[in-house]
Amino acid sequence: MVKISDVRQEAKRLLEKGKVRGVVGYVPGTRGGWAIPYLIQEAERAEQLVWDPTCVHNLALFVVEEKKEQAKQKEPDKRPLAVMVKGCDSRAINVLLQEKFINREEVVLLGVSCENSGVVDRRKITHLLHGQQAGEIRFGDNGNIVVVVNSERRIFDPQEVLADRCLECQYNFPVVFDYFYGEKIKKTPPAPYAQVEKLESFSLEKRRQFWEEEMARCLRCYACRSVCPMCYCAECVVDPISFAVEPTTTAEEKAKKIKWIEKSPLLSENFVYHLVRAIHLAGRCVDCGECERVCPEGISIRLLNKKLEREALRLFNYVAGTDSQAPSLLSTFQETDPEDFIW
Amino acid sequence: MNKDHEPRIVAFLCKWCSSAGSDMAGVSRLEYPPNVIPITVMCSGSVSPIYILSAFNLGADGVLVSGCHPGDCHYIKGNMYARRRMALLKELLPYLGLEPERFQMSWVSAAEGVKFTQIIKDFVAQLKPLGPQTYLRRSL
Amino acid sequence: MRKKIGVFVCHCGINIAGTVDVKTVAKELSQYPGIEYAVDYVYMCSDPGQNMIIEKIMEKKLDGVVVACCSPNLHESTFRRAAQSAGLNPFECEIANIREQCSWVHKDKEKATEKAIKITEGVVEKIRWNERLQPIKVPVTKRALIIGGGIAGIQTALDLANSDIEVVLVEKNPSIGGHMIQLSETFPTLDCSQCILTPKMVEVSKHPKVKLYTYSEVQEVSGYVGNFQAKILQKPRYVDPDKCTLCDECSQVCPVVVPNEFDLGLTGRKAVYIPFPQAIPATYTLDIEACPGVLPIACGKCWDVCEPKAINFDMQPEVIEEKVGAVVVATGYDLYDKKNMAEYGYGKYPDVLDGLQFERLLSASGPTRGKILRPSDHMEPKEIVFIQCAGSRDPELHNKYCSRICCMYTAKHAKLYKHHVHDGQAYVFYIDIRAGGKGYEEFVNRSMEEEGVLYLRGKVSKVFEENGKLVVWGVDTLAGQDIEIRADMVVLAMAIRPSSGAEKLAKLLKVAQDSDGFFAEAHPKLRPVESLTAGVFLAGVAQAPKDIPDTVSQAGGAAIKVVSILSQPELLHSPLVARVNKSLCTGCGMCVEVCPFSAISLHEDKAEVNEVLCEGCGTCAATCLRAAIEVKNLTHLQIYDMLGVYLGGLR
Amino acid sequence: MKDNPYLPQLARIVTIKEEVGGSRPIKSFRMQLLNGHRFDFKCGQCAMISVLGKGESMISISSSPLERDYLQFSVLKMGRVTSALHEMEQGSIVGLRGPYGNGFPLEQWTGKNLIFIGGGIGLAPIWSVLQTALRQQNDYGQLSLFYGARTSSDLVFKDELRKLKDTLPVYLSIDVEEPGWTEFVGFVPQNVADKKPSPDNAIAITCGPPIMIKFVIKTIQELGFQDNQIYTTVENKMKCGIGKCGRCNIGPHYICKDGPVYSWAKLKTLPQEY
Amino acid sequence: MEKILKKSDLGKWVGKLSAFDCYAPTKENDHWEFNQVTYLDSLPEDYTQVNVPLKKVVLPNREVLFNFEDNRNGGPHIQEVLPEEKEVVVFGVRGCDARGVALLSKIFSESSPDIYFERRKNQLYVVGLSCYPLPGDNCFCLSVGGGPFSTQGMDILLSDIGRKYFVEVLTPKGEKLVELGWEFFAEPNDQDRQDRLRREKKAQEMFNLEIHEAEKKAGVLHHLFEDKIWKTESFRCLKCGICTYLCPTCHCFDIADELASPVPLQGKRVRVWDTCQFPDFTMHSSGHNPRPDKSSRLRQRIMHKFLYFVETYGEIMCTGCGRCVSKCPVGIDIVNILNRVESHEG
Ligand SMILES: Cc1cc2nc3c(=O)[nH]c(=O)nc-3n(C[C@H](O)[C@H](O)[C@H](O)COP(=O)(O)OP(=O)(O)OC[C@H]3O[C@@H](n4cnc5c(N)ncnc54)[C@H](O)[C@@H]3O)c2cc1C
Ligand SMILES: Cc1cc2nc3c(=O)[nH]c(=O)nc-3n(C[C@H](O)[C@H](O)[C@H](O)COP(=O)(O)OP(=O)(O)OC[C@H]3O[C@@H](n4cnc5c(N)ncnc54)[C@H](O)[C@@H]3O)c2cc1C
Ligand code: SF4
Ligand code: SF4
Ligand code: SF4
Ligand code: SF4
Ligand code: SF4
Ligand code: SF4
Repeated sequence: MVKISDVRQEAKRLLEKGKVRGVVGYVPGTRGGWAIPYLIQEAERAEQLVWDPTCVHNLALFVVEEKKEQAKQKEPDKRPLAVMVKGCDSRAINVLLQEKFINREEVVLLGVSCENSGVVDRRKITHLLHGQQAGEIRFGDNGNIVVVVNSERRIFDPQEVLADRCLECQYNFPVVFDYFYGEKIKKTPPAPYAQVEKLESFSLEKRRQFWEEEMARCLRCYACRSVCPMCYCAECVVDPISFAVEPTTTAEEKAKKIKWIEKSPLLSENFVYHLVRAIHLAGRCVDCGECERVCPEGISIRLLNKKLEREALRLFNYVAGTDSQAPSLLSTFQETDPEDFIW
Repeated sequence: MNKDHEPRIVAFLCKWCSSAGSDMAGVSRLEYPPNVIPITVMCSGSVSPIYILSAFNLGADGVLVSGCHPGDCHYIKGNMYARRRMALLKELLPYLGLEPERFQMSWVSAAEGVKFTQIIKDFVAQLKPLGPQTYLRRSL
Repeated sequence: MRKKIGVFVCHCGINIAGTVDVKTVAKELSQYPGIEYAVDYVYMCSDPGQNMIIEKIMEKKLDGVVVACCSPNLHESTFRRAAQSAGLNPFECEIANIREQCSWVHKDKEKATEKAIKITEGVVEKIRWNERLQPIKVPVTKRALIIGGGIAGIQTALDLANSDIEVVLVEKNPSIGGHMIQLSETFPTLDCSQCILTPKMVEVSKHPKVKLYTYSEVQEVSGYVGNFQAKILQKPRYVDPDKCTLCDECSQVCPVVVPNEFDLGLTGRKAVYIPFPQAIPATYTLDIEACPGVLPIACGKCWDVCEPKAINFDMQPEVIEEKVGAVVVATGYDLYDKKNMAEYGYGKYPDVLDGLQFERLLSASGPTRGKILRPSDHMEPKEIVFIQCAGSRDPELHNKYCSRICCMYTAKHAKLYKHHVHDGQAYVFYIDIRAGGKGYEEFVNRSMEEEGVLYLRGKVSKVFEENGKLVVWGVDTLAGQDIEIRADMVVLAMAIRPSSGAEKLAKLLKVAQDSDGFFAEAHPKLRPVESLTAGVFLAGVAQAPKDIPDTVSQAGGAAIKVVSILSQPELLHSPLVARVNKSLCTGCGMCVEVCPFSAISLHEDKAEVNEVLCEGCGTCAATCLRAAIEVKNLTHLQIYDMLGVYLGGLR
Repeated sequence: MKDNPYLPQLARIVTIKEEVGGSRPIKSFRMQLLNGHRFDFKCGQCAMISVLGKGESMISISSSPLERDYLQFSVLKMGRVTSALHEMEQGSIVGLRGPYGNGFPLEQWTGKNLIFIGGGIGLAPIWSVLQTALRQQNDYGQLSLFYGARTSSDLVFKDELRKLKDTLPVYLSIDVEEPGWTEFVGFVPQNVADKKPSPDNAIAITCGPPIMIKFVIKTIQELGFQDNQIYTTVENKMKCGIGKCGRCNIGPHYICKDGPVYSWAKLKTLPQEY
Repeated sequence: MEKILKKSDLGKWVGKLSAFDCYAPTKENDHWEFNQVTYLDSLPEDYTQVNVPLKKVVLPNREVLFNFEDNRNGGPHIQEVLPEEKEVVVFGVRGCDARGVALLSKIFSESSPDIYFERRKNQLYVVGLSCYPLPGDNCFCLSVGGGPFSTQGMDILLSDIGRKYFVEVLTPKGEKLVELGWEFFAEPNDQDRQDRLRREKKAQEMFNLEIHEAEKKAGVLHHLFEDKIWKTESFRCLKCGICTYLCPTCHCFDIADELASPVPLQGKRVRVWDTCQFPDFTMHSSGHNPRPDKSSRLRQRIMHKFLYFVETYGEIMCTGCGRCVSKCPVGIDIVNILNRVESHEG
């Protein structure tokens, strides 16, 4: 079991010694027992850190955000940032390292194990509790999840409450870290691509129908993109506006910015947006599931990324975020890559 | 479905092999349907997936990407990267319900005028029964 | 201001006009936004046609010209020249191919016309964004670096030096000469290898245009075609070549004996030695690895006896920097490590030799003064077995490729054996005989027919010693029977491997290797002596196994390629190269990884293109997730706008 | 049917004048509505110019409302719309809607000395006031103009400025020394500090890059100008022009309708978000 | 006017409204949305609120303003496109969403009326459903001038009082609807009135979230422009559009030209939702951005709702629906923030 007191102590020590400029971790949120991401900068606050199955957020995102923030500063604080990372967060960190967005020295990774379990899906819990508020949610034994409702302890089987991504996860403890808390019990999900395969088994017509229904709902609030640690580009290719304006950027350059898709949430544009995003995440998405979690319309974005994750594995034997030194999926090739689809 | 639909095809042809191969088809006075408009690029490796998605978005019924045979790439290995990228796209598009026939990749060398002709014929033939592509097409 | 574009539609006689209604094309285009002028004409490429373009450019002050005609491969340069003569940047002229890709392949006139209009409109959209580019000029250092002093390197050096180009020749061994100097007589003519090579070695060493660095290695190469900087590490020899008189006193007194590399361990040499008598440079070398120490106290006998005081224990490794415009890799080969062939008893039995060792036995200057004697007991072998393809053509266990020269030299070996041992019996195990070369087939046939060498088609499964004989077990697949030969000597035609260190060199030169480790040529057919990196060329076995005649031809080819670069006052490089939009680039390095020409590097977390190395393939552009890099004049926007016209404009 | 505030009227570009070349070009466009109607506006107001297919941009009207023949806009090439505008030719058709904004309270300024202080393209909104005041010179006291740009070629309305010198004091400046330049070298606020215009019965009207405005205000305050003697215009990103799209606000104010003209007395009470 | 409608008669009444497009909350996957229905036998009893609020009916995510084209001979041409003339009845609207539309009217119908909004609003009939017994976990309408039985912005309010609805007909539009099915409506008796009142009272007691003295926040916020709370709270903000896209009162939009064809030019000018939470929202072409960071954008959201709007219209621009609290992926909580700024006063 992760002893949160150990994490707190280390966080406190790092802050006291001034070794890090902050600790990104989870603290209790305002509404019920749901954790929120937080940047701790005062040592005393380290006591607030928590680690429980409501720590759903991929904190690698804040490494990205903080990096950009520091870049804007006149006198950037060069000290590293400490971050709590679970399995998927750490893989995201690996991709960031692989893509040289960050250097290893810029982060101190406080690795926490998902304890042979994972994080919960809020929708599932809400559903199971029939509208009652969960007071507290903890890791139980054998991967079970303990939910305290009105001071009554209820124990749930992981299958019932864990986020889908955790049920399909094979990296339930960090792959890169400086400190490690908890146990390394490797999970082997019985069917990591069950949902993808189910969709594949549908007829073309049915798949089309499925996706049309999904995509039609997209509001283009861009929460999926905003939450993704891999979507760190200064300016997304599908943005119609020039974000990355520098003093040297000419009017011509701004005028030439291509509108690959229109801003309107039309079905076709939503499709192209999500397709571009899926392709851009091929070999980079670490299946933290955040995009799907945050979508206010409950669109199955993960199913898209998961498909390409599976193809990367099946066709190219590539798994994202496991090796920060290897070339990226699409910046390398093998002589033996499949080509039976080519005429 | 409109079986008489004349599919609109965009073909990204690499300059050194496939575009030259299509020239060869011309020089040999081979005939193929006029449904295809070629865009000559330097290398199949320069064809970004977003070109293909965009072509569908702008109303293409089919998209062809054609490059040099493995080992013949003028730029050594551009076609190898293309092969990887396109393999993923080829998987992804039908997964979303776009007919797999709508996107095709081929290897055509500068000498293969006949092959190029055949590919276009086959491509058009396989697109015709599908009718117009409206799935990703922008309709304002 | 918006560009004023002119469109010139060619009839090409009836070649285009027969299928495409060129008048309609010109008319439609004349109404297309931004078109200043559009016209059709019977032969645009003719003088009057070109003159018309020139006149109209000047008259209408056009800043873009689209010629709708045949394939750009045919007349792009013609029309660009014409445009240029009218004061237009050549990149403001583009071709719309409405012949090969339209009129010649379609019959339906209406549809062909429609397609021709689209094609032309697309090119109009493209040219709107074309930039006026100037060729990139690259200054050239008129010197060449040749790495490897075998016959390949020597020949290239001589060809270049004789073309008045300065050459820096780097050889890692104490002497140049490579493997050829180890050979006895060479097929197919059986002339003495040393006799033909030594004069060349001398010539190269004396040539005023050649700077020779032996006992040296290339440590670092930076820059690009026309402008490489090489760092060469010269190892200390501890003997001053200028003072050394080759008196051999030092070697006489040296107490240390180590195996002699030149004789492949068949003899020994001292710690201070000369690799072979005709070595170039003609000097002794002190092998510091073998010498008990540079400290005179440790031994110092050689120093004591050296009259001209050529021995100098204080010599230090030296790094020399050379600027060159081109590089030739001629690093040759090593034999496949015989330890890999345990089944043939190599290493265990002294009388199992490899081909080069046998060459040394055959050589008049070799350890046995040209007599064929068994290393174990100095007896003349009466039964000798040659095994071809040892380690070649065996994709499962060894190398998948054919080493190409073994058939020939085995035939030579068997023949020479017979010349030496008239009553001996030679057997050759082979898979098949590959003797493609002028006079080669005849050479092998002679050895079979005239010399009575027994060729057995099949593989040898095992070689072992029994009662002082080497028992060879094999199969004769033609006769379909197992064979056992009790031989006195076994010679293995070991596979040819890229020389050790090839990988390191490839990395440092940023040139590719093929899957077998040989240096990869740019194109297997059309660019066999060029590497994938501009300005780096290949000669000899470094590129692939080959014999001396092929090596020498390739060396000559490499030399002329170098000359063709270095003879220019400056290199002109196409300006259609990649450009980075720094505000979008995140420095992920994916473009760096994919660029086939290593033209991109990261500086301060941003990609930077070396325009001289970039060939404009655009692989980077498709790889970059952020559209932060693209090739000039074929940008994403140009493609997008072309797509827009092809697909959007519903008429 | 009610007016549709989003529907532009079509207008023809009647003349185009290149004011500034180089990498930050400025052109002045004179336009007439196609339907022959007049476009009634006040000095300091702006209009949304549409280049169909590219979008809209809010541009100050730089001609005087008294000018009945045309509307003038002076536009710096900045991005998508303004680049497209710069590509247009005489006779091209654009869309116009507006006018938007509050405009300068000229009616309150009768009898006062008006000091115009502009920088770069910031002269455009002021120009309308200046032209109007010139035409009704009897209504006002002394007029004077301070104007500066980075280099002499970045100055707009060069010809007009030359003529203007005969009528009123014109103090030009450029940021760095240039051969042949005989007037002030330095930033606009420095020029103002150098010439020391009197605050007595005066109104200072300033527009230019935000940083310039900041220092101009500081400078003239030091010269004794009161907050309500200082007027400026602010520029925030705009889309609708009618206070609905939500982006141009400074606190509760929507610049497109409550601005863009502010007295410093008012502006300083608002959040500093512009 | 007060009426009684038996639940079993609802469907019959709706059947009479065939001239209208009828919308009602329907369940999609996990959440509720207003969707067009062809019949409506009952209103769901197990829903708190729809995901995308009623504003989407008056201010759709995409509104075509006009078509334009530039064909070769005729020159540019503009063709106004107004919303389809179609009257819409939305059933089951909660008080917060109805109030949302009412607040939007202040912006869109007052100075320079927005013809698109106006037309859609005029064609909209709001049949509300009071919130009993289920205020959501994050509801706080009571704090901001609304309530579970709020009628603002509604034409009719239905309140569940067991087997029948207590019907409050609030506007002539409401009367028109009732008129069309007058036979199904009865007069309420005292018991009905009491039932309704009792339930309203009970519903009010069930709220567990409130903003203390929300009306006084404007005064507090006035001094908090430079407060550090914006920075600490916005650290985790994703700068996505959820809080505002789903807010019944947020109305920001972008205007863009969309091309059907580049040559000949053909396209539409549209307006689409936009939000102050997007970094490009206020970014000038030059790259200068008056609200350059997440903290200034979070501040804008809170300030707009609880200060600026109050200054202009005297009302809070929040209806307490709680969507921004429950939908925020990182738990940014407007109630918590506002309750905390209280303590900053001293
Ligand atoms: C047993 C045997 C018999 C043969 N008989 C014949 C024959 O009869 N007729 C015939 O035509 N061919 C024959 N060949 C083939 C012949 O040896 C080759 O064709 C020829 O030697 C190729 O020359 P080269 O210069 O490419 O390579 P090499 O001779 O291998 O020369 C390469 C040189 O480069 C040097 N070098 C390597 N790496 C570096 C480095 N990193 N830096 C600096 N220097 C380096 C080496 O020290 C060497 O001096 C025979 C080959 C074998 C094995
Ligand atoms: C009140 C007011 C008066 C102005 N007067 C002038 C003038 O007289 N001359 C002049 O050259 N410029 C003026 N501007 C600035 C001008 O509006 C912008 O430079 C222009 O909108 C840039 O648009 P773009 O499409 O070329 O750039 P893009 O980068 O393509 O801009 C995209 C969109 O963002 C908005 N936008 C971007 N920057 C600004 C900005 N600075 N202000 C407002 N909206 C912006 C516009 O809606 C524009 O369409 C004024 C701005 C305002 C607010
Ligand atoms: S989060 Fe959901 S609604 Fe928002 S843009 Fe992404 S997919 Fe669309
Ligand atoms: S795409 Fe979604 S699942 Fe993948 S890394 Fe991004 S947020 Fe996580
Ligand atoms: S791939 Fe793109 S973002 Fe990455 S380093 Fe290259 S140019 Fe920069
Ligand atoms: S265009 Fe090709 S050669 Fe040039 S930098 Fe890009 S990948 Fe390298
Ligand atoms: S601010 Fe939040 S609680 Fe208030 S109306 Fe908007 S979404 Fe609902
Ligand atoms: S809070 Fe933001 S998005 Fe909502 S109305 Fe205000 S400015 Fe617009």
